[in-house]
Amino acid sequence: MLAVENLEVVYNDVVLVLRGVSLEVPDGKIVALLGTDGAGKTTTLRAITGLLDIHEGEVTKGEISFDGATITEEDPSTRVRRGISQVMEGRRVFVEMTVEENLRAGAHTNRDGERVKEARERVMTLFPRLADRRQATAGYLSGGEQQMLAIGRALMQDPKLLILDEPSLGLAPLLVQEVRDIIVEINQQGTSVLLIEQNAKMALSIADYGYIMETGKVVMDGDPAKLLKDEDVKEFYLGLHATGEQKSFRDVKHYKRRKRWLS
Amino acid sequence: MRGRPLLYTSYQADQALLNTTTKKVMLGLLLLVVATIPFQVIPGLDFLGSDDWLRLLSTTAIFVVGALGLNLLTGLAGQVSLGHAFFMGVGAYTAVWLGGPEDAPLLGLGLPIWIWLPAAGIVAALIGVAVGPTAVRVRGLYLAIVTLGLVFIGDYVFRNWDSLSGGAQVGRDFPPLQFRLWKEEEPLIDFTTPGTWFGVEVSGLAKSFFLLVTIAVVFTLLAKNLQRTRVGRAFMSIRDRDIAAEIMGVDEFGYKLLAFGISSFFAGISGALLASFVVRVIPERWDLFLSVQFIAIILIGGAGTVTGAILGSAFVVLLPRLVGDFTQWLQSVALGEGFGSAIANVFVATTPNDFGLVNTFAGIGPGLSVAQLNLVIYGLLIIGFLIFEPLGLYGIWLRIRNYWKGWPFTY
Amino acid sequence: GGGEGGDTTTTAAAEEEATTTAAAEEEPTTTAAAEEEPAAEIATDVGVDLEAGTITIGLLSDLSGPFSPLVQVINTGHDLYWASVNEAGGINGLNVQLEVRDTGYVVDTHVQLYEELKSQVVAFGHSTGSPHTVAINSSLQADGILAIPLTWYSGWSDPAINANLVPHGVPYCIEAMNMIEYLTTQAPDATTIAIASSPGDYGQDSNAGAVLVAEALGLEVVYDGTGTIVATDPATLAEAANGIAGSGAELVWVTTDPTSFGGVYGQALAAGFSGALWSGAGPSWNPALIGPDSPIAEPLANDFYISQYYAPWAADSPGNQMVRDLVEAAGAPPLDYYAEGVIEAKIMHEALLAAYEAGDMTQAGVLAAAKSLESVTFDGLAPDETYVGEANDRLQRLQFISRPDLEGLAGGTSTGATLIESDYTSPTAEAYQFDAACFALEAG
Amino acid sequence: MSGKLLQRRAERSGPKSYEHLLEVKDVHLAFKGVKAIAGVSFHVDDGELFAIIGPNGAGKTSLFNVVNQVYEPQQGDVRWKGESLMGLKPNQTAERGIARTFQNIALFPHMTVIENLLTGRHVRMRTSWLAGSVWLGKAKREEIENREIVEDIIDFLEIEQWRKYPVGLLPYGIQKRVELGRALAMDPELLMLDEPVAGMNLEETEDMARFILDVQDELGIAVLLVEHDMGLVMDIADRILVVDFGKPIAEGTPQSVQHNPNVVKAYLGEEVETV
Amino acid sequence: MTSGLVVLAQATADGNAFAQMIVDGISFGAIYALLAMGFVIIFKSTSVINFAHGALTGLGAFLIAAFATVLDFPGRYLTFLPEWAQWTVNVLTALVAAALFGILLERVFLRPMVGEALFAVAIVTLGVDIVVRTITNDWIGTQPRPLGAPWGLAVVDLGWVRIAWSEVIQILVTIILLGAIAFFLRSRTGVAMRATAFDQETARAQGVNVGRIFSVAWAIAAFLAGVAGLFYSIFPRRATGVDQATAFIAFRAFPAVIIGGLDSIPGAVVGGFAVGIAESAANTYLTFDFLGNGFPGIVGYLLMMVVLLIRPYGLLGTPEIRRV
Ligand SMILES: Nc1ncnc2c1ncn2[C@@H]1O[C@H](COP(=O)(O)OP(=O)(O)OP(=O)(O)O)[C@@H](O)[C@H]1O
Ligand SMILES: Nc1ncnc2c1ncn2[C@@H]1O[C@H](COP(=O)(O)OP(=O)(O)OP(=O)(O)O)[C@@H](O)[C@H]1O
Ligand SMILES: [Mg+2]
Ligand SMILES: [Mg+2]
Repeated sequence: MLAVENLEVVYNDVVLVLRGVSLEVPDGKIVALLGTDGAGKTTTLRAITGLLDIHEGEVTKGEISFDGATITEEDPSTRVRRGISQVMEGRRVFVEMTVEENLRAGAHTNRDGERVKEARERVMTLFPRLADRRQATAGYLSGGEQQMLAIGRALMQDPKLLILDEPSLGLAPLLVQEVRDIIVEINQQGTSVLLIEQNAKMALSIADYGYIMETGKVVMDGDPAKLLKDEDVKEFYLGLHATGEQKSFRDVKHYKRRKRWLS
Repeated sequence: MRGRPLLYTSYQADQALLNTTTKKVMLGLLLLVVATIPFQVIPGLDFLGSDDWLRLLSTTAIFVVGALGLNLLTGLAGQVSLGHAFFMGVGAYTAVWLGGPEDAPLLGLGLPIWIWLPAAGIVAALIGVAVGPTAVRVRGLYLAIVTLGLVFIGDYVFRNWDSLSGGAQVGRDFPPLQFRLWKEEEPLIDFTTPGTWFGVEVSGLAKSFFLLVTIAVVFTLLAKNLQRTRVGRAFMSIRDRDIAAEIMGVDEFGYKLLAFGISSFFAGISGALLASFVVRVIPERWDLFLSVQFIAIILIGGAGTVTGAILGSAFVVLLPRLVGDFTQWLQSVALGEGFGSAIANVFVATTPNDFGLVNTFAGIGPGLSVAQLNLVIYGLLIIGFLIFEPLGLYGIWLRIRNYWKGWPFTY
Repeated sequence: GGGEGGDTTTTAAAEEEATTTAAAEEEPTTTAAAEEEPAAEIATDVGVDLEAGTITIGLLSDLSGPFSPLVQVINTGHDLYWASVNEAGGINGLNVQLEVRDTGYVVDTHVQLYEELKSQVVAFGHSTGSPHTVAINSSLQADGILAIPLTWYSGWSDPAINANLVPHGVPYCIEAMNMIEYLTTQAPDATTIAIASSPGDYGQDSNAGAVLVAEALGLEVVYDGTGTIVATDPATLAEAANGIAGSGAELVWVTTDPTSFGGVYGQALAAGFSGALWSGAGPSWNPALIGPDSPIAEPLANDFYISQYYAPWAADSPGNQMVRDLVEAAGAPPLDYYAEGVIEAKIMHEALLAAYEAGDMTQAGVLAAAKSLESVTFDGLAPDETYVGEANDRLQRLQFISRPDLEGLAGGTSTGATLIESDYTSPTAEAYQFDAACFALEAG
Repeated sequence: MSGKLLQRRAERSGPKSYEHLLEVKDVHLAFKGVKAIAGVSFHVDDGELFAIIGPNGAGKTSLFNVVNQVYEPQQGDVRWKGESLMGLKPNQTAERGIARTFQNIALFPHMTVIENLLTGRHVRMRTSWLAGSVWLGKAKREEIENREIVEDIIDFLEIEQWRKYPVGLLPYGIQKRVELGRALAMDPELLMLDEPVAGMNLEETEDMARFILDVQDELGIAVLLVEHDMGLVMDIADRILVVDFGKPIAEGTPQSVQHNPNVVKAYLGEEVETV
Repeated sequence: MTSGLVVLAQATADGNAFAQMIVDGISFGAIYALLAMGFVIIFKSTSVINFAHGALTGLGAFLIAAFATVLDFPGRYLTFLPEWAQWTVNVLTALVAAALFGILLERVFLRPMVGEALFAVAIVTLGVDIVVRTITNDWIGTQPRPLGAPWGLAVVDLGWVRIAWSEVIQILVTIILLGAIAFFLRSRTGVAMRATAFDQETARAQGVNVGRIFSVAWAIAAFLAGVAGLFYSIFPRRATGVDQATAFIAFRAFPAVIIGGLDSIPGAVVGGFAVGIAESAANTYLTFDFLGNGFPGIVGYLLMMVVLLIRPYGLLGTPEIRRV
């Protein structure tokens, strides 16, 4: 469905941020994209959805194709119309609009009134908290409520591919579980998912395939089982001792960091 | 040590105004050039010493004072004000009330400059603080329009207060740049008439030039110091994120008022100087266009920087002249002969029915008149600047500086 | 020799002669031409280049400010006039060039541009605006340069002020006396008048004249909107219109710009005000007011009397013929205001000729020459003028009065004005003795 | 951690005349019908690390805002060292010694790291605008003294290389750190952290945990923590308060809270099975 | 008994003056409302205060003059229509031209500023104002250009109040446009417009074609400015037509925008009528000498200050979100 090939992205004409990233989201699957801070995950997302220009970024090499069509140069609105929808990093709700209007804005490309209605119903059942606060101004919602709204808004488009950039950010543990279930459910309804996460545990628990990025490159990929067996993944993404038990944060004061990714 | 210009051995050195040798040398050179301008001794720059250029440069110095004030308010504290012209007007009329002739039918107390000039700033500041509470309540573009309202209300008051302003479209003369101890006949120093200073012949314009540049330098130092200390940071924090600033301990209301006050002080001084320098001013002078010019100065120069305020002032004051010279030249080329004329003729119409973008007639017939072309180029330059260099002249300056820093390894 | 300026001037007041001579002596002269040339006799300093054969004159014009619609046409008048003079051999072989600067009607800019031009031009052929001209007046006097102001402010009659200026045409306040008294001859039963104006010396001086003449004729001023009308502020037009309509006056005197006049007139009409006779100072009128698509054309043609300082475009005089020829040859549209430009240029022309004659084409020489012009004729375009003598004697009081001419305008045969009176002076205006300006610009 | 900041700890450790450092008593807060806080009470003692957890929209951030007096509660009281904070302006709470970081980073993006930290010093500086504008002796001395303190903090947080960058350009993780630094610069006695590790990866979370523990242990500053990362909270908090729909549902040690069925039901959910 | 009659007579007389005052105010207010709606449209979709609105007004009025009186296009080919209909078609054509011009300006000068600081963009519009106003003035030339409205001097005289036909039509048009725009803003595009104003990047992420939104906003604004310019330039306002000072009218509409709230279309109309009536009332009742000249001209601004003291975001504006 989505294929990114050998992608290179440069910001401000000078900063080379992606150095040949390739990844693939097969039809109907959930793919997780993990990576350290600043690895280029968000940049990859921007390249896919066409929002690099606002950040003075540019695809200098590589190709992005969706459903067989090359979309590397397309306008973002066209890509949305093709069925790519995203939850942007950092919530980004329209703060001065109400919850309801935010959802309507999310349905911008969805012209079918019936389907919009269905989509809204679905969002409201997924996040009852939003249903309560339908007429509230989005800017006054709590951080977590805004995150729910951001996810809900992306669902309003009825997308073929849903890309989520750190959807669990700022969500309560229970809600993280719920969001995970929602993603699974959406996926089962036929939407492919690209999930960008810091919460590796959560992401790998539902993904069909995973990529790990560091400083602009994919350094490892494979199915979750393979990734979860990797020592480095265990230490750096899951916080497990070599023995397999959870480390305590109290220990970090005396804890020495190991050199990473020997590969 | 010497080989590493960016290494500082103390925080004091790092925080000094001129923290590199280059800066010190450059500033010294600049001051030297400025001091010699009226004597027309530097070849190539001698034209700056002519009367009209001295006037332009003096006007620039006056604008610098006002621009620094607006920069504190808009560039640092983030409060966009279109009311700067109003405060300049307040300053000017304070000056003329205190410093205008005593026995005339118009209001005037005949006091010397060392009273009327500071008073111009202080009264403007007081009025700034007085309207502040209204202004502080509203935010963003609302504030811009509230302050725009000040300009219109001020315009109404100035126009109708005949005994102070001389009346609409009529105006009055302002106290000249003369230094008196009290009200004596002969001024101690007269900055408007020629004379000898330290044995050197100095024209009246040169004297006012020196005075105004000195004032501008003093205000530049004040503004720069303010910006790099506690108060300046408080201003910037309000601009960047007001609630967070409050939670960090910055009293938003108080500092906004302070920003209004200080900015109005600068504006008042600038207005008084401008009126005094021009001599006769009509009340319509303090109009929206003047405010807009100051906003343009801030943005074109580079918001939030003192250097930007100076560069922006020079740009806005000198631009019409440069554009004017350009169109004059274009016109003369078109009227002349040869290849240049053929090209210029495409742009210039020399008879009312000739085709051309510009028309050497005063506006009759197709094409813009030279005056109109001036305006169009002026507008386009403002637009172009903001489109292509959003950081303003200061940004360009930074780029040049960084280029030379890296020289000869520019890439 | 540069000091000859005063000797050859025909008649000049003694003290003027003394000052010009002194001024001329101070000016360093740069005559370097060869002895055998006749031009060698002529002293020059700034703005006259005998070798290149050019004379440069400065125009400080409002080309982008509120008066630009008027001044643009006036400037074109200058352009056309000098082009024809140059074609015919110039000033004894010297070509006249214009250095035009746009002041935007801002005093500072005016002063700034004066400084720029003063070292390039021999004299200023035009200076728009009273406060603006006042602002450069002391510099003019210090520098000994001549300027021709575009303002018909009565205060220019004061010799202390006009030492370096050549005011010309009918002052606003005399104009008001002329016109209002003329209106009373058309409506002998009228007892009330409403007046309104733009602010500034223009509106205030004019209305001062109106009040004076109303008093002299026993008219009651039932509405006084002096200084009310601001072109850019629609509320002020409504204010004036309401005042006029509410007063029920039989005569109306409005001194403003044409569009504002149309607004005031239209709104008064909409309020049901009709039947009064209207007039206004010269610059209030524009033929577009009675143009083919103007809704107020018909009523205005009935109510309005046009005041002018010069004969309208279509008038039958050699002066008007010359203007028409110039403008038509250049293919420019017919308008009345060229005349003002031509008149200003003509005064300068005479001054330059006199200066040449006197062998002194320095800035001071041209000033002296202008100040000694006993009689300048405009061939019927405007009444003859003199620039020497006592204020009351030399002041222009002769008025042109026209009626709107709908057919002429539609047919292209006139600029919408039919001359009904030329060289008219009302008794009040005739008798008026100047001690000072009708309206004091500032005593301070 | 060096000199100047440690000095303050010594000053603070004198005898106390108050019972609790911060005491929140039965606070109620509603916005146009939405009950954000419905009767919450708790207290924080000197040097303690107290955590507040609860579902999204439970009113945690609102509690912080009440302590800072950004929101004025309809009912209840906030006491600082026994004295009520009610009716003060936010900047006055800062002067008292309450510092804070924000859920959505609220740095001053166009100012450099140094300037941001110096702004944190605002409440501890005295220079007036007049003195500042002439850069007179005292003003200058004060600027340089405070610059030294700020450099200490920069050292502590290991952000030397970013010193002169406008913070808006820095990576998210570094910004979070600078924000902590700015709060520390205020020389507080209570540090309120609103989701300090949200959006951070494990490594950064570990760094942040270390800083928080250092702040508590070495500087003796009390910490009030809101965080959804249960691993972190359970490991480092001394006591925990759980709120739901603006109401407290549990309070106690990490262990006791973790196994409270109400908390599990409202907030934690059944443990995520780690594959 | 008789005295009672006198009082009654006076009351009706005063009542008439009052009615006339209100009618004048509404008529003026309609112009301000049209201008204010233009500001609001641009603000709502780009968050920009458009200082070039005055220039657009002058330009629109000029285009109407050009199409309706000079060119008589396309009316001259529509001879089967009555004259007023021909004129109307001409005016609509001119307004479409004005709207296209608005789009052009946006594309050339404002599109490159997408994402820049709002105040920088505002200053760009000031630059645009200078450029467009100068060029329009050159086209207008030195004489006012009449717009040839077919109602001429026709006045509805009800005895107790008089109103020109053009004013009646103007008020009707304003109300119709208000309805149309309010309806438009509720639509999908309307929501997208607001989204664009708040956060362009996120709006694009929802599939909004931000460029198209800008174009639409500028087209509507230019159209409204043209309509305002039309009614401002005909009898009885400035009977002679559009001239070089016409563009300044926009500054009179600022208080109307603020009183209503920068982002509210109904607010713009409320504000416009409020300012119009306030000015008219000042004209009728505040005729004291000490107020000098031009007091009605600042009444709008004074009213604005008072409103802002009570409601810092105008009567119907949305407050800025302040939350940490
Ligand atoms: N607009 C920009 N201009 C310049 N550099 C940028 C820009 N945006 C991001 N970068 C840089 O690009 C790199 C990758 O950033 P990106 O946001 O894609 O990382 P990420 O993997 O999403 O990180 P995080 O986990 O923090 O979200 C970082 O080093 C960042 O500093
Ligand atoms: N200024 C406000 N106006 C209206 N409602 C508000 C305001 N501030 C907060 N609320 C509401 O109060 C409730 C509590 O919000 P708060 O931000 O305190 O939650 P929180 O516990 O911090 O949640 P999260 O963990 O998601 O950040 C939310 O429902 C929010 O929408
Ligand atoms: Mg990211
Ligand atoms: Mg929160």
